[in-house]
This record gives sequence, C-alpha cells and structure tokens, in this order.
Amino acid sequence: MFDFTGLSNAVIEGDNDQVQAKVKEAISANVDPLAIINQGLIGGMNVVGQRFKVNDMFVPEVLMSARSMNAGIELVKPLLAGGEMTNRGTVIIGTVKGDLHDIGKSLVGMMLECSGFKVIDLGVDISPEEFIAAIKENDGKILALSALLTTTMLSMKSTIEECVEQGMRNDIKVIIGGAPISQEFSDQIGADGYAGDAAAAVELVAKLLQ
Amino acid sequence: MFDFTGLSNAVIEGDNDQVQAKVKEAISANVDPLAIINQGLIGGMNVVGQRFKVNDMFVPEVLMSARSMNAGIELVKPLLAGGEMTNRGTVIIGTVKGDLHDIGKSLVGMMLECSGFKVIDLGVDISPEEFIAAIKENDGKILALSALLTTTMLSMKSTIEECVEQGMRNDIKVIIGGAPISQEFSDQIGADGYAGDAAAAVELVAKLLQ
Amino acid sequence: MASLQFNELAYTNLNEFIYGHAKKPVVCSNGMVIGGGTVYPEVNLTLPTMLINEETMPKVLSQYEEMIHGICSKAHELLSPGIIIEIELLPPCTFNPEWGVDVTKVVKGVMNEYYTKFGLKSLLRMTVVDIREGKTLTHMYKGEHWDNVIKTFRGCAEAGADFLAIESIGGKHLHDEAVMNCDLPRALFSLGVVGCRDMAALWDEIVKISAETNCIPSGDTACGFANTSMVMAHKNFIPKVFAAIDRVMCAVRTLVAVERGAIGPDKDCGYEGVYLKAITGTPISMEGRTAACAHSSSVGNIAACLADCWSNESVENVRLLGGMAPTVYIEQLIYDCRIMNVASARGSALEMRDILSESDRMYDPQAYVLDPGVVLRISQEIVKGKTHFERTKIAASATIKELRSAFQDGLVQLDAKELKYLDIFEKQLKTIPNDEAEFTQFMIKNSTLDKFDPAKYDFNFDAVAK
Amino acid sequence: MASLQFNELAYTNLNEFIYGHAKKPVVCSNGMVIGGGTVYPEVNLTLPTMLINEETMPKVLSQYEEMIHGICSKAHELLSPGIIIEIELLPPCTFNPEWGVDVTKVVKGVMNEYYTKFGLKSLLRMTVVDIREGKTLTHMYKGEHWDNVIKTFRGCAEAGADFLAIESIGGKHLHDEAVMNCDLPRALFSLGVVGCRDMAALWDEIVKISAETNCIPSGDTACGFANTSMVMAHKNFIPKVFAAIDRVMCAVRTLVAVERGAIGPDKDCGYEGVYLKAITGTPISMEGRTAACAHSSSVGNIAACLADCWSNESVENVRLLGGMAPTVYIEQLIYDCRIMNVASARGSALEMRDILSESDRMYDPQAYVLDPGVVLRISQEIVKGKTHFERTKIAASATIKELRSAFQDGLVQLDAKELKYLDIFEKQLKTIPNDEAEFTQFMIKNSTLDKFDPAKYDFNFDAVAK
Ligand SMILES: [Zn+2]
Ligand SMILES: [Zn+2]
Ligand SMILES: [Zn+2]
Repeated sequence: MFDFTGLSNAVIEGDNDQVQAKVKEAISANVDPLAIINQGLIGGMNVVGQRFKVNDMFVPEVLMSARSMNAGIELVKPLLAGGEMTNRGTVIIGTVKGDLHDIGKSLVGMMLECSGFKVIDLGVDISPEEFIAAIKENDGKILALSALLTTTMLSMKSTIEECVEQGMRNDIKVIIGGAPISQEFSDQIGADGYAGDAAAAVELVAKLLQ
Repeated sequence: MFDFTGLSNAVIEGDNDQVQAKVKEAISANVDPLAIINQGLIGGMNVVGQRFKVNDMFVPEVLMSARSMNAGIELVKPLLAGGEMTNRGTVIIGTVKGDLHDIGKSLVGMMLECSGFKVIDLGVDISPEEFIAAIKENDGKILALSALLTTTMLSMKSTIEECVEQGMRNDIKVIIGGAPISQEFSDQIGADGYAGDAAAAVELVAKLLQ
Repeated sequence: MASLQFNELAYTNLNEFIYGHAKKPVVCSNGMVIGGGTVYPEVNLTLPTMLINEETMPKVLSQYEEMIHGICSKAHELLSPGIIIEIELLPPCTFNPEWGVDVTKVVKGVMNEYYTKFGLKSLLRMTVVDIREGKTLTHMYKGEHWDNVIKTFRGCAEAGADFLAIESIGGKHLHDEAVMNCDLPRALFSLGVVGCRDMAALWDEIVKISAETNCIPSGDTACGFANTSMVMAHKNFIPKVFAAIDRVMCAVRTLVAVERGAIGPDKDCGYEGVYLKAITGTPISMEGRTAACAHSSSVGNIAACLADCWSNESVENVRLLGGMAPTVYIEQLIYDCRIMNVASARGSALEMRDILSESDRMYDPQAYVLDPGVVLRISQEIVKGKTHFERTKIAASATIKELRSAFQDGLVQLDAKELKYLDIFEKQLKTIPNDEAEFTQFMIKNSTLDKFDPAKYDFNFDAVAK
Repeated sequence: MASLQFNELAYTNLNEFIYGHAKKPVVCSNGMVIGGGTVYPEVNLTLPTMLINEETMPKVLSQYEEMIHGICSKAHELLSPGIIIEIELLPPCTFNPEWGVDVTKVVKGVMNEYYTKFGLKSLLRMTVVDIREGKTLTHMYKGEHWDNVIKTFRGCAEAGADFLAIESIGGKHLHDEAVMNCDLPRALFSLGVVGCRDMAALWDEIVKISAETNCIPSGDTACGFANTSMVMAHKNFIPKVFAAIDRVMCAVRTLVAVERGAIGPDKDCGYEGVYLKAITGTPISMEGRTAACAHSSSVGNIAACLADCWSNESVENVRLLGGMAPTVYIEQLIYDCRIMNVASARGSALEMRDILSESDRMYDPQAYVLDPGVVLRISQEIVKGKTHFERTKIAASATIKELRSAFQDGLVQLDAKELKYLDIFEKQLKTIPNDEAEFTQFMIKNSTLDKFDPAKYDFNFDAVAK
C-alpha cells in the first residue's frame, strides 16, 4: 500500500511544490486516484481543519493548505471518470441583503471546504431571490446566512419566508450566524440552527446533513 | 362662596388637625359636602400628586397628605347620600404569582389614589384566578400587574390569558410594569400598555379610561 | 451558639484601610486569598425572561451552563488571577431545594472543567433566596419555608458551593413601612431589634451547615432594607439622607452574621459591608459603576475604595453586540480589577483609593458615608454601643452628626429639603427611649400583624425586657 | 486642496502626552473643549433588531429619541460636565440621505431640550457610513454612492451635527485579502497607497462641507482595516503581531484626514488615534473596557492612557435590569471619566496613565503599541518618511523592531508562533521595493479587479510614477 503520510504532511505544510511532487509520485505508482484525493489530500486537509479549530493554525496557513490541496486535486482530476468525485453536500453561503460584511462569512465557507463540503459563496448583500436561485442551480442542501447588523438580521427571516413560498423549505436546512444573532433569534425566525463561530458552523452542518 | 384654599393647603401640608378643623368649619357653614370633598380635599390632593411628580414632594409627605384627606372625608361621609361619592374608575393592582416585590407596586397604587382612582391593592404573589375574582367583585376597569423578576414576568402573560379565557378581556385594560418590563414585552404579551414609573402609570390609566 | 464581640475596630490606621486587603483574609482551598492583596472580580448573573418549573428545568440548567462557559472562557483569555461567581438562586430554586442543588452542580461542573483544563481558579458563592415571607408563611424558624431554606443551603454546600450567603429579610415588612414613611424609629426597630435577632437564629444554622460541609459561611446583606431605601432615594421618592442613615444602621444588622461565625467575603450589594470590614476586618465584595447593568448608582466609584471583590450585582443572559451580557460584564470587571491591582503593585493604592472616593463623595450623602475616613469615624462610635439596639441607634445619630458637619465643611452637597430631613430625623431619634424593652413594647403596639407578627418570630418579649 | 505637513511630533515630552490634554484642543461653541483638560464620555448607540424602511422610519426615529432621552437624563443626574453622542448612521440612512437628516434632527432636538431645560452640555458626532462598496458601485467619487455620502454629510451638518466623521473604506477589499493571508505588502498597498489617496479625496470634500456649514470635521478611523485584523487576531485566526503592525500602519492613513483639514476629536474605534495625537496634537476619542458591550478587547485599560473622549463603541437599545443599555453605558462612561478627571485634579494623572498602561501592555502586542512611550518612539520614526507609502512602510518596520526588543526586554509576551511571524513579516517587508511606482505596478498586476479596480478610484498610475 502507498504511504500517504508525506502527501498529507505536504498539504498540512501548505507546500505547493511538495504536494505536486508527491501526487505525481503516487500517480506514477498507479495508486487509485480517488485514494490520492481522499486519503492523501483531503486526509491532510482534515488535520488542518482540526488544528485550526484548536487554534493551532492560523487562517493564512489554512488557506495555503487549501491551495496546495486544490493544486493536487487538479493533477488527479483528469484520471477520474466523470462524476466520480463526491463531496459531503453543497452549502450555499452569503451575507443577507443590505449587509456588506464579508470576512466572517468567508471564514465559515473556508472551514466548510476544509471539512469536505462543497461551498458556493455568493458574497454579500444577497437577496432572497438570489439565494433561491443558487440553491436550485447547485442542488444546495444547506443555506448559510450571515448578518452583522441588527437592522439586517431580519433579512434572514425574509429569506426563510421566500424558501417557504417557493415550496422548498423542506428540502433545505437553513443555518444563521453573525454578531447580533442568537439561538433565540434562530428559533424565532424558524431557522434550523445557529452557530457562534466557524467551527460550530461545521459541526452544525455535519449534524444537519446526517 | 366658601374659600377652600385653607382646607386644600392643610391637605398639602398633611396637617391632620388642621384638615379636620377646616372641614368642620365648612360643614358648619353648610357648604355642599361633595364640594368639600372635590374642591377642598381632592383639590389639595391633586396638587400633591403634581408636586410629587416633579420631585417636589417625598413619598412620606404624600402619604401624610393622603391620610389627612381621608380623615377629612370620614367627617363628610355621613352627610352624603349613598352612592353619591364617585371616583375616576377602579384599578385592581398586584404583583404577579411567584413574585414578592411589594413597594414599587404600592407606590403606583398610592399615586393612582392621589389622582382620584379607586385602588384595590391585592398585594404580592397573586394568581391569575385571584386577579379575576377581584376584577369581578370590584367592577375593576384597569388591571395593573407588577413583576421584578425575569422569571416571573411571564406570569403576566398567564394572567392576561386567563382574562381571555374568562371572556372578560374586552371589559378590562391591562397595564404592566417593573424593572425587567419593556414596551416590547408589553406588546408581545398583548397588554394594553407599559409604564416605566408611577407617574407614567397614572397618565396611562387616565388615557385608557377616557 | 456563642457570639463574637467586636468592641473595637479592626483598623486603627486609615492607611491600612483599603481595597484588596482585609485584616482577616479568607484563604480558600484553591489558593485564592480574598482580602490578601488582590481584588478579584465577582460576576453575578441571572436568567433571561423564562419560567422556572419542572418542564423548563433542563433549559434553565443549560442557560446557567452557557453563562458559566462564557464567563470562564473570557476570564481565562484575559488571564484573570481568579474569579468569583455568584448565583443568587431564584425563588423556585429555593422552594424546590433539589433545583437549587442542580444549578449548583452544573455551575460548579463548568468551573471545575476550566480549572482542570486551563488552571483557571474560581470560587462559587451560592446565595439562597430568603423565601420566608408571603401568604403561606407560618413561622420564620420552622415549617416548609424554613426547611426549604436550610435544605437548599445544605444541598448547595454539598454540591460544591465554596461560599454560602443570603440576603435575609427578617423584619423587612416593618422596614418597608419605615421607608415609605421615613420613620427612623421604625427602621431602628426593624433592623436593630427584629433583624438582628433573626440574623442570629439564621446564621447559627448557616455556620453550622458550613462547618459540617467544609464550606465557607460568607455573609449577609441588607439588600431588602438599605437597598430599598437607596432605590427610593435614587428616584427622589425619599430624602437621600434617609438612605444614607439607613445604610449605616444596616451595618449593625449585617454584622451579626460575623458575630455568629461568618468570615466573608461579605456580599456585593451590601454597601454597609465597609463598616463590617472596619469593625471586624472581614473582606467584602462591593459593586459600583460596573453594576449599572442592574441599577443606577450614586456610588459608582467610591464603592470600590475598600472592595476585596468587585461585582456587577446582576445581569441577565441577553445578547449584546459584543457577546452574551454575563461574558461582557466579567470582562469589564476584570479590567476594573486590573486597574486597582496594578495601582497596588506600583505602590499607588492609597492614591487610587482616594481618587475613587473623591470621585463621588461630594455629590450624595450615600456616597459620603462610604468614604474610608468617614467609615472609620462612624464605626468608632458604633462599637461603643453595648447592644444591637444601642449600636443601631448610635449608627443613626453618628451619621446625622457626620453629615451635618460635612455639609458645614463643604464636603457634601445637601439641598434645603435634605437638611430639613436631617432635623426631622434628629427629632425622631430623640423620641426613642434608651430602654430597649420599652421601645419594643411601643413599636409592637404600633405595628399591625401583617407587618410584624411576634409569634412567627418566636419573639420573646421577656428576653428583650431583661 | 492644500495639505498640511507633519514632519515632527506635536509632543517632545512624554509627561505632556496624556489623556484629557491635546496640543490642539477643539473648542466648541457651547464651551466644551475637547483635549482641554477634561475627558468627556462619548456614548455610541444603535437600533435593536428592526428593519429600516419608509414604513418603519417613525419607529426608528422614536427609538433614537428614547435612547437620547435616557442618555441625557442620566448625564444630567450624574452631573456630567458634558457629553458627546455619536450616531453611526446605518446604511439605509446614508443610501437615503433624508433619513440620516431626520435622525440628526431628532437626536439634536433632544440634546437641545436638555441644554435649555437643565444646562446639560452635549455635542453630536454624526458618522456617515461609507457606502462606497457593493455590487452596484460604479465609481468612488461620482455617481449614486458618492453623491449620497456627500448629501448625507451636508444634510447632517445643516441639521445640527457638531462633528462630522466617517470610517472610510477606500482600499478595504485589498486589505481584507491581506488580513486573510497575513500579507503585509498587500496591506501596505491598501493603506499607504490606495487608502491614503482615497482619504485625501474624501476628506477634502468633508472639510469643505464643514467650512460651509460651520461644523467641525473631526476624523476618520481605520475601522474596516485594523479593527478587522484586531477581531481576527482576537479569535486566534491570525497572529496578534500582524494586528499590532497593521494598527500602526493604519495611523498613516488615518492621519490624512488631519492633513486635509480635520481637527478632531478623532473617532473612538481608531486605536491608531494615539499616533495621530502624537504627530499632530489632535484630540482623540478612544474605547476600551467599557466597549465590551460591542467587542471584547485586549486593550481595555491601556486604550484610556491618551483618550480625550472615552467611548463604549456601540450598544443596542435593549433592556437590561438597570435600564435601557445606552443609559447603562453612559453611566459607566461617566464614572470612568470621573476617575481620570479626579486623578488629574489631584495631580496624579501621569501615575493614572501609567497604571492604565501597565494594566495591559505586557499581555498583547496590540496593547504594547498603545503605550504612550512606545507611541512617541514609533511616531518619531514614522514622520521621517517623505510619502505616505514610505511612512506606512516605516510604521511596519519600526513596529516589528519595537516588538522584538520589547520581547527581549521581557516587556511583552509573545509565543513562538508570534515570534515566527515577526520573522515572516520582516522578510515580507524586505521584498517591497523603495520605489512606490514599481511597487504599485506590481501590486496592481497581482490583484483582481473585484478587490481593486483602479478605474473606479481614478487611480492615476502616472501620478504615482512621478
Ligand atoms: Zn442584593
Ligand atoms: Zn449579588
Ligand atoms: Zn468602528
């Protein structure tokens, strides 16, 4: 069996060159492409996610790891049959209408990606209609809404109401977060959950998709 | 016409002896008993209420005035035909179930009495059923509920619900107050109003009974 | 049970009378020493709007858990040398002692977790609510109410409380009446006669339970008494001088806990604790500006002059932009304590104390009577009294005298109405006989049973007459 | 418009560099002098959870009215010598300038009422939100977004604002990327090149409006920049040393407001204001422990060392046990200010300043760079730079050097990961060419248009090349 330790470590280090070298080595050794991705690349990324969660890695380091992982995946992709690559589910994420706060939402997206979810980040100031369109287009399973202002958090409610109106509320789980958000507010507007930070968001998504 | 200034001033001073002397004087002069009460005694008390509101009198002074007014009324009462004495409406007041805070509620009661309302003070730790019984018994027009704990304020809601169940919600106005209470909470539980202090409570009651 | 006598002050030197240092520090098993040089933050918290009953208890407990997690995590992050958490149990958690015990377990569990994981030192003060009032009370020292209070104390102590405390209310209804009427003799009867006797009975029991459970009997406050006056004065319902005199009178009552064996730290909302510290050397918790979340104050800074723990009084678990309110308040308290402790380390503690006093002293007689120098002077008079009755009376007259001369010296602002009431209270005091039995007889005759029922207190009139 | 040059420090003596005193105090028409010896509380407030639209505007206005009533009433009660109220307009109130104007009128109306009735002195800072971002932005200096910003400034000034302020965001998207990647050169480009240019254009306009409306152009903060780093560092997402370096770099950008004519007081959330004060003598507002309602902080006390106004950053209008949160926070701020002002009156201001610094300095590099002595030393280096680009680069390198030697001297705690990043940032800095044009060319080539579109900024490459 191929030893993936070196490859995983290169991902953890965020060492692009090393990752590419190790992936090529594995390919030459005829290792199953899916194993390269799941055990080698994503395996390393899972460690990164864990270490970030316990404050053992900084965001720039996580981003470097993610970039190197993606570089590795690009090398393997041509060897895969169509549709063979899977993920743990698709998350549509964005900051709600009227609110331009970006970074907190991006961090949650980053952590979700590290944990093997597919993330569609719509950006900021997103209307209910835009969220709905993205869910439909990408077969989203989770809708993650962010708001940092007390005066925009009610846009979360409108977005959930739009889901109901479109008859798709049962097909999607809605999670919310941001400085003024609380579990109580989440209950009030009928969201499926609230997360206080990026790590909690990952756990919440995992739980909801079980 | 009889000059009530001396009598009113005696009430404002809270001078029991002087009030009784002036009332006796008026009675001897064959002054209309209702005028003695309304112009002389209650007239003085109205000034007291106004002065208390602008921090020009202390509670003990108001209580002394109230006592002297009542002493005066006792002297006049025998001269009145039954039912001739009127008031501006009856307020049932109490601290809700589970809550033993007394003074704030008593102050509101005191100020309402000063302003010519009839006040039935049920005390503290009062159940919805007890409130209902008191409304029926006294033909109460206003139900004033007090709570000082975040964990008892929901008893206000149960009390209002009990009024609805008893089919008497339309016959009574419910007002609420106490440290943790806000207008928002009042709206939430369907009360008719919230007052932040005793003076505001008097204004609220007057407005609701118009 | 034996009673300690405090006939002279613990402090003779004003320069030793300062925050963070108590003559009789409380040494705790985790190494924290209250009054040993460091001022510790003491955070107080309560539930948001919710009912407490059998059904909601799981939610209640998870609220407490969330709050303590937030607090401990912030305290660890800000490197607090230690914290104190106070839980004032809500009535249903004393009416049902097992609920109070469950709260204690959950809270202490989280505290232990942070000690084990991060070495965060913390102490838990469980304050049982004094439920001995209301329509169903049959007796102060037996029957359901008393039993539940005692059971709750024992249960909380066994469940891990470090300190036991209470805001006891014996004689409170008399005092409510006294406040509304600004009736100083009635306040004196409530505090110096009925209250002190009730404290002795209650605290003998708390001290006994503490000894049996290896817990610390910390102290009582006159919350239902002087704080009622304080709030009323703050709203201009009664003169501020009444509240100031009442505060000092309360000291004699609160002191009884220590006479019966309590060792501190005295509870936060008992501003009269400064007198307790002066007389007994017991460390005290105080609350001031950072308790604005619970009530506005005219003693925001001066309250810190002699504090050994610094508290926010009470805050609900509601969300602010910066986080849940209890977490926000522990942060503020930690920074407040840093200022005081760094000043001590730099040798500037006395100057800091005097700055804190000068900040507020001038503007309100209630602030003035918390000034360390004033506290020592009045305390010196109080200890001359031989009985609680005498001491409480002296407390009142000495405070009146002190306020009058402070006004004359331009040290405190008092308007004409306040000055008029100083005269009124002086006259009221003169009507009080020197004989406690005579006074008691008069007061009982002039009280209604709903305000004070001697039978419910086992109030032995002969004992007073002796 | 002409630009002021600050080539030497306003302060040469550390003993003059202190809270409450600024070399160029701001004298206001109501007699309040900011930086004239008294630290004033500056309370900031915001709406609770609610929508802002045409329909809800009456409710919005009554919320503001209620908040200002509560604040003014408390300030009067606590005898505050004066207060400052800051309203940070919410986006809809800048997108619809007339709404922002209505808010100003309501707020100023209540403030005037308390001045007329009770003589309460107060000043209103209107902070327009910089809406120049988002999908519909076509240009930074023309079109709907720019026009609304300018209209709102003018409208607020005409409606009675005393101070105009903004937290401008030119170059912010570049900076967001820099923070996420801990990319110092990119942060430098965002702040020292793009940001400074944007500040000049924007502040020329604000200064012009101020002159025409008899209003005071107060200042800017790098809220969208260094405060993003601060929050990220606080969550352990990036190294604290990045946030510390970023903070000092931001000073050069924030300073541009003063170069173009702003006179202070600089805004609360710009902790870099201490550098502004050092270099220009402009009074500053600061926020610390009493802003825990808005965000946790590692500079709770040290932030007060040089404050001329003392702020709570932001609090929603929610109910706490002691009253509505804005009222609670003005009380806390007033007591905080009393401590500082009484210390000054007693001649202990320097000792108080040093206590505040020592309280926090050791525990976080972000606190360390706010120490008055450190501020003067680094400022001395910054003013040696001839251009904003050079100054920002110097700010970074001087901060790295200062932190390194502080660590060696045991004056600040830095763990191994933080130290590693000091090395990394030093290396990053070395890659930056001395030629601004070369650097700019490189950065533009390596940025995507969604992060920085030169065309939207009228970014004239030739001008840089000169
Ligand atoms: Zn209390
Ligand atoms: Zn407490
Ligand atoms: Zn800001």
